[in-house]
Amino acid sequence: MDKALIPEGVKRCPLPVFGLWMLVLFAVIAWGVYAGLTVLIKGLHVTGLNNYFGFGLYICVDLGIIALGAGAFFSGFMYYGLSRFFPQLKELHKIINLAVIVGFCCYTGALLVLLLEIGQPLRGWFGYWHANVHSMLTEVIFCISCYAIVLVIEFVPIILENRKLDAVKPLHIFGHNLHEIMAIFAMTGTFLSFFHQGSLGGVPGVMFARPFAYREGFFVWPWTFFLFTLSAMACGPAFTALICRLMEKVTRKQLVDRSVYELIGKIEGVLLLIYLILKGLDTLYWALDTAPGFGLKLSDFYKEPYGMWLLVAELGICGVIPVILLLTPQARKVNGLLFLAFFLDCAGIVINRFAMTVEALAIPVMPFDQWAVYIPTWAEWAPCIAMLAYGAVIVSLSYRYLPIFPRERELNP
Amino acid sequence: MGEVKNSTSKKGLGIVFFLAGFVGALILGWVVFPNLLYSSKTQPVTFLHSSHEDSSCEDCHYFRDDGSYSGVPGVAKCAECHEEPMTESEDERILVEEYIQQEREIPWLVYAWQPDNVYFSHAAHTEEQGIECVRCHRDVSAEEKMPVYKENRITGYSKNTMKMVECEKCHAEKGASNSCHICHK
Amino acid sequence: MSLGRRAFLQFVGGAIGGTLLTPIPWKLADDSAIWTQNWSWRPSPERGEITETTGTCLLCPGGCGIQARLVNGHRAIYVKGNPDHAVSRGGLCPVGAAGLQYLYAPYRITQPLKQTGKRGDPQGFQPIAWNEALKIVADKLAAVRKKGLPHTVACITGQDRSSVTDLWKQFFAAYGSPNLYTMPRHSDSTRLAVALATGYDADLGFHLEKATYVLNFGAPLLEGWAAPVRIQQIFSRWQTEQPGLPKTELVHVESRCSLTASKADRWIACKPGTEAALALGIAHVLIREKLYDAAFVSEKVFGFEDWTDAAGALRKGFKALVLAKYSPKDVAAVTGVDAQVIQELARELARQKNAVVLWGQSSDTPNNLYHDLAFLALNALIGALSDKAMVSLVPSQPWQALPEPAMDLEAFKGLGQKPLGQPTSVPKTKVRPNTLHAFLNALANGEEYPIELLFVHEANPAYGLSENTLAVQALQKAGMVVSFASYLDETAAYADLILPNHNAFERLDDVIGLPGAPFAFYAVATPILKPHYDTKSTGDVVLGLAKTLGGTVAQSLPWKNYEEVLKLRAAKIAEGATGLLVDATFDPASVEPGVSLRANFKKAADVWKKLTAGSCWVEAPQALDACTTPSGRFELACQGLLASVSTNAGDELFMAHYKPLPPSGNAGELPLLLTTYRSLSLAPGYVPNAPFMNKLLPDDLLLKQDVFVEVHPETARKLGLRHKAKAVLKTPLGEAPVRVRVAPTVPADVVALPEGLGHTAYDEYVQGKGVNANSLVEVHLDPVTGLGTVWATRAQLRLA
Amino acid sequence: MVIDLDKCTGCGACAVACQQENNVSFRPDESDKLRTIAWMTLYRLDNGKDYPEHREAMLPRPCMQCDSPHHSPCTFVCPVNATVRDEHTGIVDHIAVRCIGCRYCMVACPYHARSFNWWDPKWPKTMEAMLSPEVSPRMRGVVEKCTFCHHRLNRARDRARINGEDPDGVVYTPACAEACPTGAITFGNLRDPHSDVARLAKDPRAFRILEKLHTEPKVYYLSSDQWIHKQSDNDLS
Repeated sequence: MDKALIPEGVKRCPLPVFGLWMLVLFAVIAWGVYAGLTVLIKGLHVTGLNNYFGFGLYICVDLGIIALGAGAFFSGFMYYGLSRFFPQLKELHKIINLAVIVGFCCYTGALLVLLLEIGQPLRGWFGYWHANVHSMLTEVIFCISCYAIVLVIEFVPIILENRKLDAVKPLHIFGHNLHEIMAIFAMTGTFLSFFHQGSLGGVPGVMFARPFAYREGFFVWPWTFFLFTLSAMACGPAFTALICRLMEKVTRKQLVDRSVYELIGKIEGVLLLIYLILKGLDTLYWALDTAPGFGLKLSDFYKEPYGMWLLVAELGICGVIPVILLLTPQARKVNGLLFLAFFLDCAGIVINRFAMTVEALAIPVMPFDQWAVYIPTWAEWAPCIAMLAYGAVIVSLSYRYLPIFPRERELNP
Repeated sequence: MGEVKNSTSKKGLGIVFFLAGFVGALILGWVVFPNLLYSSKTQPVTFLHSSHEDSSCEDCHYFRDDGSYSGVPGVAKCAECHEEPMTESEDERILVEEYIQQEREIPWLVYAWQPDNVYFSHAAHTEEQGIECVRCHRDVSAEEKMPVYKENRITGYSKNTMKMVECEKCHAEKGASNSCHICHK
Repeated sequence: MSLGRRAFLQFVGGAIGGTLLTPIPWKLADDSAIWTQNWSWRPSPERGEITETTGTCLLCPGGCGIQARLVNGHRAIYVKGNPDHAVSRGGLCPVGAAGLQYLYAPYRITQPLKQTGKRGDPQGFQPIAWNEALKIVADKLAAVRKKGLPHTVACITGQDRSSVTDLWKQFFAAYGSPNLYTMPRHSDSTRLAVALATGYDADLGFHLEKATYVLNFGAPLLEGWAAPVRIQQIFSRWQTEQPGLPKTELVHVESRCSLTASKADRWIACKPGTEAALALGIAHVLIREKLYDAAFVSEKVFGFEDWTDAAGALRKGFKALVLAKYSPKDVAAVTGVDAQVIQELARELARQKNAVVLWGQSSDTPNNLYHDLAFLALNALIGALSDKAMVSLVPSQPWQALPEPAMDLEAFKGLGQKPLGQPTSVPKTKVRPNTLHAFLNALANGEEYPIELLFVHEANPAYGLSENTLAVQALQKAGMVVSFASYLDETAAYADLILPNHNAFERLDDVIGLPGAPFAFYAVATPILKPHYDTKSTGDVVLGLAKTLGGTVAQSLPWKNYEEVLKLRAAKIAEGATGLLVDATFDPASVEPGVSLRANFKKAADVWKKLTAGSCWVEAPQALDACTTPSGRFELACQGLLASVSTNAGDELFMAHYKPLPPSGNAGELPLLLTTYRSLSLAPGYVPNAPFMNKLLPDDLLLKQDVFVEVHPETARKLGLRHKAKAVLKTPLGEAPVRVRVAPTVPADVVALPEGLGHTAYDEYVQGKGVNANSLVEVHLDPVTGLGTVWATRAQLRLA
Repeated sequence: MVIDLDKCTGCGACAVACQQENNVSFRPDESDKLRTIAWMTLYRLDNGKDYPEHREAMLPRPCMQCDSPHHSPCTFVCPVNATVRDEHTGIVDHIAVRCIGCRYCMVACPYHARSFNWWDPKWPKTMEAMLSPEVSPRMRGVVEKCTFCHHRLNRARDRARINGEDPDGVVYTPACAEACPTGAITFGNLRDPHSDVARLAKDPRAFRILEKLHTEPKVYYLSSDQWIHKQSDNDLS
């Protein structure tokens, strides 16, 4: 049965080994589910959240993972949209399936974790029914759920390519038709994703009474709206590439042409550079104009453990360095440097999301108030780690049973 | 290739199965579900407004000086007339012996019961303001027996509890404020 | 099989489609959300008619008028100040505002209890019927009296301003025991000082409403001193600019940066416990620079100049002693206050027309007699006791309401016994020294005579008495302990029998006199609602016991119930026909000493009606003329002390002087001084902190179960202690775990510990939080009065 | 609302009265100040100087009912309209039964005026008797905050209706102002130029907390101490 499901002409590890791997992942997921149930049944006091840190690891991980999952929309955008104008982008075809799957994992996982984060999950649907159009969170709720649906739709044809399912005629036709119109969904997804990545940035940016997070902006959107979108574009494909590389390492096979990595490297390098310049300008404007307007100077925002190192790490180590590496053709040629750059790129964006949520809240706005420190508990770590395990399950299953890498057969004769 | 031959009949059968599921669900949802959702309860004592026509509405349902509304009267009010049974009725015996004499309040099931978080100002919804009692409450004048009290098993609400949309709608129509704290506490 | 599966899928598809067209998913989503809005485990408060009743708060001696809101007349949901009340005018302190949490406390005693196990075992209490319980007590009382040992019955009451205390007095006189004590108060020592200086038995009243300058030696005005709400309102008045009136200036002398110090117009930081020396230093400057009220001193004061005692010996007067010993330079060395500041303060004090001097560490710690005399002397020098009457004498019992007790031979014999443990040297004045510490000491050590039966009424000495371990030891030594506690507190735990009193909000009671107020005061506290447990008013219980005992005891307490006693008071007020029944329009500034107020009432029934409706009776204090001292004047040199100090005593021993009692322990091993402080958000008295109040405590005062001591940064550095570090605080009495709040609120080498924490009884909302300050501070018995005083304790603080 | 810090003695009667009036829940251990539920919080300020120049003061902080144009910081962000400012009264209300517990409003509020119900509120059985029916107890997983006792406003309006008066002209006092023994808290209609609060808000001693954020708090403070003024807002000097 297992054999029959595996795509034709490729080699997969023996079922027992795969089974064991799944078992490990399911154990992690079970741990996360246990933690999740604990949170749902006992309440949020089992987490490290408090009245000062209303947002914590859950939100941080959600923001991070959604930024990293942006590979789906942005690769789709480049492949389905921009490749008309830039034919070299057709190359992305080789990794687009993985990008969709990673995106699917990230978004569905984030939604699950988000369910834990709200104090009254059974009222979660109020977000749709009683929506406050002014709230960035409303935009987030609508766009993320719509986009998650889009991702499901994008994922379905990939599933239908499974050998067994493809043999079923109606399904085959259905899948084929879906493929035909995939460009439409990809563009819808792109639109939605542009929007909600931005609204996630809007979440901190609109808090006009929180000097660390608040940014002025354009029309109804603060600058963070655009910065978040841009930063997500600058790290999503890199994350897809990292996952792909990881899979190659695990399977000891080449799954995509190296040229794909280099292409992504180039794109990400440029995007990250643009992002960094804008983010730098934003930071300068914020530090020199916005914050002083609130009576604060830059050093007021950074105090241990949330010290200045965060800014250095975010913009310097994980910003400037990857840009240099990615924009240097020689460095792109070296696997170690290329993937280090991808990794730093992703890490920098995650640090950004951390700073915009957790650190933003640690700063006492009232001068007589105190700095607070947030320490997540196991009940927060477990679901987040389980979410990664869930992603691993989906990716593993997809890899094993679906022909997601069109070039796998040729590259591994 | 025997499968191909069967496909049309299969398709026909398929629709039957589909319809069976569809109709079954409709029946379940529209007929069985509402009956399952509500439990029926009867009042601890039968009270007929029609038998109390010698008293006026305001004898029992009145505004207090602080602007609050008395709502359902307490057993002390009943005791004003029913210190001793006035008739042979079994219900009155229960009223007198089990409640009035023991100074216990009657656990009435209030049909229009609103939850804790609702602040309903009767003072703002009076007949002088053009809102008849029967706009929200049942007409009790000619009632011959008390209606069955239906309680939602999940929410604990009475089936007759007015939902917020109705309040909002009327407020919007009349130009009254729909600010949350007007009706919530 | 394939058909089956496919059919099943089709069926499911249809079902899903159909379900979406029914109310099921939508109604379920909606209803489950509604369910979360009305979770059954979340209490749903009963609705109904909301009414208001008035009453008087009995949680402290402040006598605030309150109003309670009730639902359907039986459930109290809110307590607020009564805006019509003469003294509190709608104000309330946090303890009063949290009062319902005592009324509905889970640690209320709901019925009489009898200890069936070992004394002190909380599990050993078993319910007992009232009549049985009362019979046990009555039998014991009869048996002891029969043995001819009535003086071995003792009582400690925490309610010294209620008619119940008068009933106890009456009962103990008729029964024949001198061992009736109240929980310590500052008035224990000031009343003695006043008696020695003036011959009157009176409390001191301070005319703060009129004052333009208040020099306060350590009295925690804003932390719950005297009648707390009255003081708060006076403070508020001082802070309000009134056109045409000079702003009242508050100068506060204290070692710690308390809230009063912070809020004062000027804070003079002195070394702990040296306030009296500063007062005498100021007196020195006043005398040297002739700034004192010379007319008053020469006409009304004795002992300012040198004097001759009864034996004919020439003795030095106050002037000579103060000039000799308290020069600003000397005082500066003792107190740490600049000599120049001392001079400044003296001149400022003299310049002001309406200046007044206040003092006292807290309302329930007696002071060193000589120090009380020093502050009193300073008030005399600035003329505060003159006709200006910034300080006046308020009779502690404005009228004798109860008839003289009938006493039989047994009663005379018993009452004539020396109170247990009382030193023979105590001054003989109209005021009976309340030597509770000495009593407990003797009882704990089995000295003199045993105590067969000990009543504890509205008091919790096992927690609330300084050196509370003494009380615990004493309780264990008593033959039988009967408690009237409403709550299962630390002391009640040691009782053999508990006859629970109604809670402070449930009982009919009264308030006789307001501490620190410059007028006589009487109010009736009416219950805000019916008692909801099987409890009995202690007043009624005392009357019932007297009746059971029969004979002269029953004759002395002939009233049917406690209400009758209170009505008798109302009748006496009507009979006396002086004083006013007042509401919030009452202006204390209009009261002048010695000028009786014209009564605005006639009939006793009328008085009762008004009193129970929340009116208060007030009357002017007495004038200072015709002191009943040997000299007939205000005595700076107290001749009354001749009997208690030896005849060849030094001249200093007759009058105010600075004489700290040396703390025990080795300064090398215990290099720091421990002082305690209180705050209005910590109930240190008979009731513990209510949960509502716990919310107010900052996390550098109480963190989980750890209390914080305040330490100066320099001391902390020296001891290697960081902010929030865990440490051990050690005094000669024991040691306790604490945490350190490093803050410059105290001088170097001083540790400050809050009072009111460290309860071992009650419930999980109270228990085990912090350390009981009383278990660490040292009591110094004043060698003259025998009263237990507290000022500072040697201590050590080390990293845990 | 105007709070006179010169008069405030930090006794906490306001906070206690508030808890009692509004059925604020409490727990055996209330020392975790980051998780406690408090509508009225007392902050301790000090002048930062050494002994004996050291001074401390207490600052009671209710919800500031921010009047910033269009939206308060919190109402702007609530995804489900659970917290909305009523432009007629100016009160920022929060409806616990609508709240989904996302805590975005808490994050947006710089005054920490909002608390989250981390636990199921639980009262000792005997103390359930003192819960007020005027304010519905909250449940776990929702945010709550000071409402300026708007239920008292509703009651006052009802009383006016019954007595034939104008329900829009009523005045009322919230629990904190009612309880304050020093009369430090004055409450009234800031929009009415003749009201005490409007007059006091113009006092030279008046300031608001964090004015630079343009949240436009409707709670004013009065103090004659410059060091307290200085701590009302962040300052670069």
